[in-house]
Parts: sequence; structure tokens; C-alpha cells
Amino acid sequence: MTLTITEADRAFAAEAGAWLRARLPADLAQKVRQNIRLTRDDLTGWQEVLAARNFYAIGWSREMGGPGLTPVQRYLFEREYGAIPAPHPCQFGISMAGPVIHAFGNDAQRARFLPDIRENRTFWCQGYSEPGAGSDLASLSTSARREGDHYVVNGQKIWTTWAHWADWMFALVRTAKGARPQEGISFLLIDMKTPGITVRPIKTLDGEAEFNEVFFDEVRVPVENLVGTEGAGWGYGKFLLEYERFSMSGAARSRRILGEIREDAAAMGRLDDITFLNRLTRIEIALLALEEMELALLAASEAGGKPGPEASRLKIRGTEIAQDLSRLRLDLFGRRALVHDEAFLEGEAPGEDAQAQGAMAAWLNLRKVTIWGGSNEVQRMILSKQVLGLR
Amino acid sequence: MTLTITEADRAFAAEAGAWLRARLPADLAQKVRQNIRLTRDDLTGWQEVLAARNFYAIGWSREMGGPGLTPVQRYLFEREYGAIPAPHPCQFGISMAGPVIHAFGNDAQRARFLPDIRENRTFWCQGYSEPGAGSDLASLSTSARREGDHYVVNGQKIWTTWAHWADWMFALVRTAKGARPQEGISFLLIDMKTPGITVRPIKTLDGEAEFNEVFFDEVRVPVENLVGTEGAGWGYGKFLLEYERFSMSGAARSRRILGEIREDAAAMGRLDDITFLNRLTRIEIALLALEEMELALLAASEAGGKPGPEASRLKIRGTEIAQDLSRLRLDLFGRRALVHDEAFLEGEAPGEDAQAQGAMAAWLNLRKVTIWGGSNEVQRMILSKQVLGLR
Amino acid sequence: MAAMMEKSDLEVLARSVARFADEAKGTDPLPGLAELGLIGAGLSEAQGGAEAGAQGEAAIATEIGRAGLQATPALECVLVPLLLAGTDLGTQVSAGAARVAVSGNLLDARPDHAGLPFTAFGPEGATQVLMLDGSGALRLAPLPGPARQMIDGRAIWTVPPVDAGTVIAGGAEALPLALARALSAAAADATGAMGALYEMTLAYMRERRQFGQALGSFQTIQFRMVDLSIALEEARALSGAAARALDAQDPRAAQLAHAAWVQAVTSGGLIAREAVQLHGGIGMTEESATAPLVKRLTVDEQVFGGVEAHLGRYRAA
Amino acid sequence: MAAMMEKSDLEVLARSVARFADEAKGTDPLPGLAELGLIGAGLSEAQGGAEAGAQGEAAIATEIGRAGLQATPALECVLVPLLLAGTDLGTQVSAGAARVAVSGNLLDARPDHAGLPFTAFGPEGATQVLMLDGSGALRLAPLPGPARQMIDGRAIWTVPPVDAGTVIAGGAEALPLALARALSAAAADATGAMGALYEMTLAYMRERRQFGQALGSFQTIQFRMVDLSIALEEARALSGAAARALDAQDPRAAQLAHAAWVQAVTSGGLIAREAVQLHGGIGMTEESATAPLVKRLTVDEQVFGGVEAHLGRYRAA
Repeated sequence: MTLTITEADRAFAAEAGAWLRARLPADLAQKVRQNIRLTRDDLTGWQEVLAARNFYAIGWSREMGGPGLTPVQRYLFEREYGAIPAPHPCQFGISMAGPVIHAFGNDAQRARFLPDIRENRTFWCQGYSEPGAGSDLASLSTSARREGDHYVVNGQKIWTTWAHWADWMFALVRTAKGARPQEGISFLLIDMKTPGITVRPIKTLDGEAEFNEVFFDEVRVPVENLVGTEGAGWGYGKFLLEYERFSMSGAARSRRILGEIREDAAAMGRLDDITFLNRLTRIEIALLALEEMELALLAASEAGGKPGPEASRLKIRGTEIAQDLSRLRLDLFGRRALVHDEAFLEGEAPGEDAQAQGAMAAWLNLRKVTIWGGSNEVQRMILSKQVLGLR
Repeated sequence: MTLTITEADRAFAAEAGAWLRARLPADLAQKVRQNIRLTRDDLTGWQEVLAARNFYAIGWSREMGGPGLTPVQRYLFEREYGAIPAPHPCQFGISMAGPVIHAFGNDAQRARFLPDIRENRTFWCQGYSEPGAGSDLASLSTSARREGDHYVVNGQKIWTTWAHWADWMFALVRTAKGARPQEGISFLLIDMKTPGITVRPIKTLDGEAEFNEVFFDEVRVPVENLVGTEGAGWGYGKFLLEYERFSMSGAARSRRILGEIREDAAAMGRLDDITFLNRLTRIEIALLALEEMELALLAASEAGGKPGPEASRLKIRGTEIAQDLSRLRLDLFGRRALVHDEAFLEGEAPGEDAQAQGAMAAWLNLRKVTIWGGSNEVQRMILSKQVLGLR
Repeated sequence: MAAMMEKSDLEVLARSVARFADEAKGTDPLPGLAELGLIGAGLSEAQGGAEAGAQGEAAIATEIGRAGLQATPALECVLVPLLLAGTDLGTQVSAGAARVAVSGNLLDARPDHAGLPFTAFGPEGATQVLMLDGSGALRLAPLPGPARQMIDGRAIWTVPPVDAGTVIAGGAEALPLALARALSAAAADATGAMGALYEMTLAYMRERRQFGQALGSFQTIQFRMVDLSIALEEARALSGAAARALDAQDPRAAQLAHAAWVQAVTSGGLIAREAVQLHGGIGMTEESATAPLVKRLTVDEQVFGGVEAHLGRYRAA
Repeated sequence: MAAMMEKSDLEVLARSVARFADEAKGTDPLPGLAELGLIGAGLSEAQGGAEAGAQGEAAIATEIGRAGLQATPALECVLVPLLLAGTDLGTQVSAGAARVAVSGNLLDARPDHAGLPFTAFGPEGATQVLMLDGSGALRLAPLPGPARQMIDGRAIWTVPPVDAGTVIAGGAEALPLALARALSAAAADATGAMGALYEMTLAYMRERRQFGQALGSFQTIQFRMVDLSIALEEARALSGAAARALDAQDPRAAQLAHAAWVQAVTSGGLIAREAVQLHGGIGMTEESATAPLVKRLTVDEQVFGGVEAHLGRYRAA
């Protein structure tokens, strides 16, 4: 299976790449390059730039008001995007809430939410995981009880990335007890300013606070914020997980970081260290394989529509490679990576050895990628059952 | 936990080592060193030498007619033994049939079988595995039906090492159908010359034929060859598996082979190859850890008697290390290991590059060690249940 | 653009090779390969080939590897025909009328064999060997004697260090591209072998019962099979990419060929080891259908060189 | 025979350190360590120590590592007291009245720091650093400024390349043995940390339920826990062997210290990664009891050097 890339596709990608490189602010690029934490303004400011050219909701069809790229163009765009040290845009609105609202919501919901998402006017977060339901979403217990024209939500979500910045949350909540745990789950849009919502940040190993706990105490959500059919939310949630998986290879980003590591190693005179070089080359070859697998899956899905469970392979290998790279980078800098300067990581002070300093925090922070988005264990369960047919 | 080694222990070990080195025939040593296959005469001839000094049934107590070594002396002896390129003695009589007959048999059986085993007059094989019951011994189906003063055996054993050389087999057979699969299994001693037994060799990947299938067609075994109680064989079998596990680290042998690989590498001028050296040193350190774990387990069991399920760790790591070493050796010789000369491996013709030639066959042959003696998967099941308490 | 087969043509080719390979198991496959035009099929029509290109060569090698035939398509179908293209001997080789082996030092692209004997590989019955002499020239030398066997039954020679024989004009220049195509074919061969091993193992895990349930219902087995399936896909992805890049005369083609081989060795080694282990005792035997493929992968790693050698050549390419 | 504690004495020591360590979590532990005589406890009585030897030092380090205290016993309790033994400053250090850091190049036993700034490690509040100058002499130099923090809260300095300060007579000669003992203690520290991580993870696997059953009932989890338990035992085995060999003045002692450290890094890296992964999201957080230990192991690998560096030093020892 090979992908057909036309001259027009190439021209589009080249132009988009040049545009991105020209627009990315130097200070933002340096923050990303040095693993300095981003502020909400860093992120939304850059998304503003993207949205101005309709490059923010990059995967959206023309019907949704997006750029209407073909899968090939989308792939080429992501490759160009990954090659520059730009922040990974917040996906919760554009890749998750938006597509579900478009696919399963009503016209009023589409008109109300989609333009704001596309144009970066609302910041979204994802209310899936709960303390008792991480990778096992079917056992979630946050409840939404119907009272007149409202749902009253009680319970707790956890690992909610950027909930402290968010205007809206899309959440899976339990509206009924079904015979199977997957039944009775509904998909609700919740305004984060509603009374009764408490957001508590959770610091991760590296000192950052991108995750949160979100507590709901008698939170009243209008029934018009229910997406699709009550009790059918599990299906919408699964729709998203498959979507997410495909975009989680992170190949383009890993390709950029590989190049940065090679640059750093060259500057340190380490390119004659055969042990280091062999580690680097092994990862490079694994990344080549990942890129080719991604292309093959894209070619296969070009005709057939959405990617199948095979995309779990990309998530598994993509996250493993990202971790291997961050470990190589840590080992390359060695003791130089040991100073931990909160002021530097918060972007409040220049680092004295800025290139090296973020390596430790980045390695610790990246432990998350094999856990979130459906842990790699869950991906292997999906593959063994749905692709290999073992049960 | 540390082992107390007395001066007398050290003196014993030094003397035994010197004796072994002096007695090992040069041609036999060369065969072992070059991974040439051994004949029955090679093996029994060398066991004859050992038996003459009561070094064959090395683990036997004085009561059994053995040398009556302490656990420490036994360990030191095995270390001396492993350091010379001597064949691994056949264990089925001395380490398996003998101890079971001693522990669970009657006086007549002890008098009849033990001296022959100790003095290398009978060659034994082990009838455990069956085509439907490899690592899952409880599901074995070879039957022994009582007819007067005989059991009539029907069925099939497989993976029977050296059955084609054996005088006797000790076998687990089903004498009744129990409520649980472990029930109704009995421990029977079978004369391999009994009519109705057919032995069919199985060639392994490397071309050797040490394994066999053994077919039983109305084979009449006198009831006096039943060991212990009818139906209690499962317990005796388990007794042996734990015994086996402890002796399966193969650390002393791996230590010798590590030295041989270093010698070979030095002769090939490869000791400046950092990639090779690092692989070698990693294995050497893993082997050091294995040796120390073995010592710790020995010290712990010195007071308490027989080794516990912790010994599964030694089996797992010991076999992994043995395979890693044989792989390193194969990669060291590279294309020089590619000539496959059956005449050479059979000891019928000198090899033109004898040191290298056996490396490929040895690597393929050693795939067995993580499968037999309770596969490493079964060892992990034992550890997780019995040591970690996970179920 | 060089020769590049259409996807549909490649599928037709693969199916016809697969049919042949299934029938040719256990026989000398070279006459049949020659008859079907599969020796040198990647050459241009002007050179007597079928314009199958590197992708066609890969399709041929994959099916031969899958069946575990007593042939090394990377050498017999690709490297030798490419290096002898346009010569009379080349024509004979493609027709199945002559058999030529290849030296190990040529596969390494290393002229120096330091006056030591070296190994050669190729079809049983070969009487000449393509080698690099001390000056780096490509030379056709007589083979000193009959072949010996490798553990998978394929032929090997030990050649004394002679700089005898005929120099092949232009051979050294053709070498880098020919070696990249051979390596791409070797990687394809390996993907065929490991694909078959994977399928056999998956089928066995479905059918074999232990402790009262199918092996494939144990979660550790499931996860290991998933990892094998990923390793297989990685090898296929890079093998395919290398062949396409060669046909497209992509400047990264030689690098991709080394990458494909590194991945083939990595994935193939894992799949071979796990195929034996997961089959248990059966997997250790000559009688298992897995045995020839396990040996093939193990042998080819040494013939074409292991991971470390090719990591270096990847960087140098 | 050098100082060697009896097994029963070692157990008493370990218990008393464990008691102290549990109480000292989150505080500056050095005053307490000094009060209990745990700084320089491995020194002879003549030198003001408790004759605890390398095994005693290992017992101390294990318990400090298990609790994840804000101390690096390999440096504060072992290396600095050994190098300063018999000096006034050494007496002050053991009494908790002075604090001395150690440079990275001293840990590497590499005099050359090529005129570049180097790192130093030790207790918060240290004002001097033991380092190797360009000529390989052991030198006590002033620390340039206040400490900065590492991610686990312990102190680090970046020191400009000066050959200032006092040369410690005989220090360079004492260095190899002192470094071996420090490495042995670092390995013991790591086994304490990884042992605690392993226990926490095992407990979590027993109690945490997912998909309707305890995580520990999934076979993949069981096998992973088994592999962690083996990795832990391997690290413990070599750490213990190194300390015993040092006390027995075994000529293999320095080698064993490097081996113990290689194993500690290998096992510790695996256990730290798996502790995070198996705990899931919780394992990623600061709030998890695993967090300080994961960081400690990750930091110490860079402080004392990774596997590759010590494979070479093992061979050279």
C-alpha cells in the first residue's frame, strides 16, 4: 500500500511549512526547544495565529468550516508542523469535542459550539477518567440525574489536562445504571464556570501542573447540552479514542527531537562515541519504521474512512520512541541535566545551561505518554482482541 | 545472608577440582569445548570415572551411599566441576529417580535400584511430558491399569531425553481419574526392555537427537515397581521439579563459557571492540548476580532444608544467561559459525575451524533450556503465585 | 524514474511466485526460478530482465522466504544478475545455465580480507564466485571445491585468499546500488519468513490448549503476540520503503536498505526466538514447520551481517 | 580482615537507621545522622568511627534510600568521611559540625575537567568541595555560592574550574578504595529505594481493581511483577557481595562495586519505570509515595554515572 502524493499536495505542504516557520515566534520556539512550560497565553496566542489561517481546526472538513484537507494533505501538514518547535495545539476542542458535536449533536449545538472551537475562542478539556476508572472507562461513576430541564452532576473526574484553563468540558457521565457497565453513559457538555465545580491541580513528577482533579457538587447542566442520545455516550467516547490513537504516533515531533539531539551531541563532540551513536541510530530506524507504518495505515484508510484498531500500533511504538528519545537526551547531558530550576522551567528566568536543563523534567513528564490516551496495556488488549482475534 | 565456608571446605574443593582436572580425558574435554555431540559411551565412561570416587551421585547422603557432602561442599564441588569442560552428567538417575526412590520407595526398591544408580550401572530417563501435557503435567493421560500383579501401561511420552540410551524410565502415569487432574497419578519405574515400548528419536533444530517419543502399547510393569502410594505420584513429581530448579542455574558452566568466549575474542583481536566488550561485561555482571543469588539461596536453605519456590528465579535467569552467552559466541564467530558439518558434530571428522563450527548448533540447541524443566513461563507462574502471592 | 512495477502487477507477480514456491519446497528451486524469469527479473528489458525493479525483486524474495526455499534470492535473483548484467555469463545465470556464488567480503563491501580465507554463499553447484580483490576490484574467481552445507541446507564455501580470476569491468562501480538492492531483497526474504512464522505461531496459540484453556487466552501470550505483530509490521514497513525508494532512485535508498535490514534482523530475531519458545518442545524440533524458517533467519543474519555492522553502514550511506 | 560487622549487629544497625529514617522524612537528616554516629560509621575506632565497615555503610545507605531522605549517604556518610579521615575537618564532618560536597570529576576519578565548570553534590549548606585538580591531587576548595536544587530536592552546585584550595595529603591514594566504598553505598541506597518502590507497587497491584478484578490477577501484571522481583534480588545480591568483599579486602572488591552499581542502575531503572507505569496516572504525580524514590533513582544514575561508564570501569578495575 502506497500513498499517492500529487504535486499539488507537495506544493500545499511546502507553502504551509514556510508559513508556519515564518509565523512561529522565536521566544515560543525557544521555550518548546528547551522544554520550558507553556502558559495558557503561550498556547492560545499561537492557536490564534493558526486559527487566523484556518490551520487550527486542521482536520475539519469544509462542511464543518475547516480547511477540508485530504488525508494526505493532513498528513503532510502534520509533518511540516512537527518539524518546527511549536507547541502541540490543544486537541480537546478541535479533535474531540468538535467532531463528536458535528457527528452526533444537533444543529443548534453545531451552530453554538463549532465556530468558537474552530476560531480558538473556547478552550476545552476532557472529562473521561475517574479515580476508579482510568483505563477502564466503562466503570465510571460520575452521575447526572435528570431534574426538569437540567442534569445535576455529582462526582469526580481526574487527570483532566488543562481543566484549570478550560472554558468547557466534554464529559462522560452516568445517567442510568445499565445491565452492562457500558450502558447508561451519556456525553455532556459542561460550562466550567457553572457553580459547584472545583478544580484542583495535580503536580506531576517533573513539577508541572497540567493535570487536575475536577469535583462536581450538584452542578446543574442544561439538558440542551446533552450530545446525541441519552445513554449512548459510550459509543461516542469510543469514536474519539480511535481518533486519538491515530494522531498519537507523534512521529513528526520525534523526528524533530532526534535532529535536536544530534545537534546537541555534535556540539558536545559526542559523535565519535559509538555507543551513543548506535543508540541514536537504532531509535532513528525505529522512527523510520513508525513513519512508514503511519503512511501505510493512511493509505489503507484513505479509501476506507476512519482508521481501524491497527492504529493502536502507532500509539504504542510512537510513545515508546518518544520516551527512548527523551532518555537518550537525558543521558547525553548527564549531570548537566540535574539542576532543577523552577523559575527557568516557568519561563521566568534564563537557564544557565538552558539546553540541558529541561532534559530531566522532560523525561519524567514523558512517562505519561504510555499511560494516557488509553494506556499501552489497553492498546495491546485492543490489538490482541480486535486485530489478532485472541480472546 | 552469607554462607560460612570453612578451611576444610576449601581444601575439599581444591582437592576435588585438582582430581577432576587430572581425570578428565583430553579428547572428551575437546568435544565439550567444541560443542561436539557426545555418545552414550562418552557419557557413561566419564560417569564411570566419577563413580569410582563416589563423585557421580554427588548430592547423595551417606545414608544413601553417597559422599554425604554439606550443601556448601556440594556447591563448591559444582563450581569446580563447572569450571572444567566436562559433560554434564546424566541427572535422571542420581538427582531424580534416586532421591524419589530413597524418599518414597520401600526397602526392597532402595536395595535394588540405588546402588546401580550410584555406581553408574543403570542409565535412566524421565517419563513426564506428553504431547497434550508439556508444561501442564497435571493433564497427562498415559494410563496404567491394574491387572493382577502388573500395571498395563498404554500411552505416549515425549521430550524424553536419552530414552534411546536408557535402561530404566521413571514415569508419571494415570492409575485413576480423580476429581482434580492432579489426583490419580502414580510414579512407576519401567524397564525400557519391556515388550511394547517403542522409542522414536526426535531431531532438534541443531540436528541432534537427544529427545525421543516413547510409545507404550500394553506394557506390563510389575506392581513392585510402583514407588510409594498409588495415586500419590503428583506429589513426588513436584518434589523433583523443585529439586531440578535449584540445580538449573548452570552458573558454573556459564562462567566457564564466558571465559572461553573471552579467550576466543582475544585470539580474534576483538578485545578493542567496545560494543562486543560491553555485551560481554553486561552478561558477566548478570552472571555475578546469579552466582550471588545462588549463594544467598543456599545460605537460606542451609538451615531450612530444601530450596523453596524462590529457586525459580535461578532457573529463569540462569537459562537466559546461558542463551545470551551462546548468542554472543555465535555473533563473535559470525560467518565462521555457518559451516554445518554433521560428521564433525558427530565426532567423526576434525572440523576445519573447530572452535567456531559448533556455535550455531549450540545456539539453536540451547533454545531448549527456557522450555524444559518447567518452562520459564511456568516458573513465572510459580513465582507470582507462591512468592508474590498474586492470583 | 527507473523501472517500477504497478501495484497490481506486483500482486500478480507475488501470487505466481507463491504458487511456485509452495511446489518447490524441498527441491532445487533454481531451474524453476529461471524458467519463470525470476532470476534477474529486476533488470531492464534491454539487459534481459522483466523491469520488475527492486519492488519486484522484493516480491519474489518475500515469497521464497515465506516458503523457506533452498535459495537465497538476494544473491541468486538480485545481486549476481545485477553485477553480471550485460555479460554472457549474466545471460547464462538468468537462464539457469550457470551458477555463481558471492563472497562474504563483497557483501560487506570490504576489499581487504587480510590474506585470510573467506566464506562464499550461493546456489549448490556454483563453480565461480564473485568477490572483491585486495584492490577493491570485482573479480570472478573459480570456487575451490564442492559446497558444504549450512544448518538450513543452503550452500557455503570456504575460499582461500587468491586474487585470481577475471576482473569484471565496471563491477565495482555497480556494486553500491546492487548491494542496496540485494539487502532490500534480503530484508524482504526475512519478512516473508517471519510473516510465515508469525502466522504459524498465532494459529498454534489459538488451537493449543494448556491448563484447560487455549494458550491464546492467556494475557501474557496475547501481549507477546501483539509485540510480534508490531515487529512484523515494522519490518514490512521498512522493507517496502527501501524497495520503493530504490525504484524511485530516491537518494535515501541505500540508507533505507540498511535500515530495512537492521529492522529485519531485529524483528526476525525476536519472532524466531518467540516462535520456538511459544511452540514449546515442538518448536525445538526439525519436524516443526517453523524449523526451516527459524534457521533461515538465524543464518541470514550472519550471511548479510548483524545489527551493529549495519548501524554503522546506515550512518555512512 | 578489616572491620566487619556481625550479621546480628548489622540487623540491629539497620533497624535503628530505619526507625530514624522514617521519622526524618522531609527534614534535614544530617544532624540526626551525626547524632546517631552514622556519619563515618564505617571508619575504624581510631579514626573516630564505629568499625561498621562497608557492610555497615551499606545498611545505613539502604535505609536512607528506602525512606528517600534528603541525603546522599554514599557521599555524606561514606566518601567524605573516608577521604577526610584523621583530619580536623573530618572530625567536624562526623560530628555534623561541617558539611562538605564532592565534585563530579572526583566521582569519575578523572582529574581533567578541561577548564570547564563542573558539578558538585552534597548536603545543603556545604561551603567546601572535595575535588580532583588538574594534576590528580585531592583538593578541598571553597564552594562558589549557595546550592541549587535537583528535581528530588537534594543540592547541586556548578563550580567554576579553579585549582584553588588546600591539597589533602594522601587523599589521592585513599581515593580508589573510598570510591569503591561510596559506590557500594550508592548501590545499597538504590536497593533501598527500589525495594520500597517494589513493595508499594506490589501492594497497589493487590488492591487496585480494574475491569472488575484486581490488577494483580492479570497475568501480564503478574509476570511483570516477577521480573521486577528478580531485578530487585539481582541488585541486592550484588550490592551485598560488594560490601562483603570490601570488608574482606577481597581483591575483586572494586570490580564488584562497579558491578553492583551497574546492576543497581539496570534494576533501578526498570523498577522506577514500571512503578510509574503500573501505578498509572497516580504514579505520574508528586503526591504518590513513589515519586521521591523514582526521582532519587533517576538522579543518582546521573550523579554516579550510568551503565556504560561503569562497564568500562569494571573492566579497568
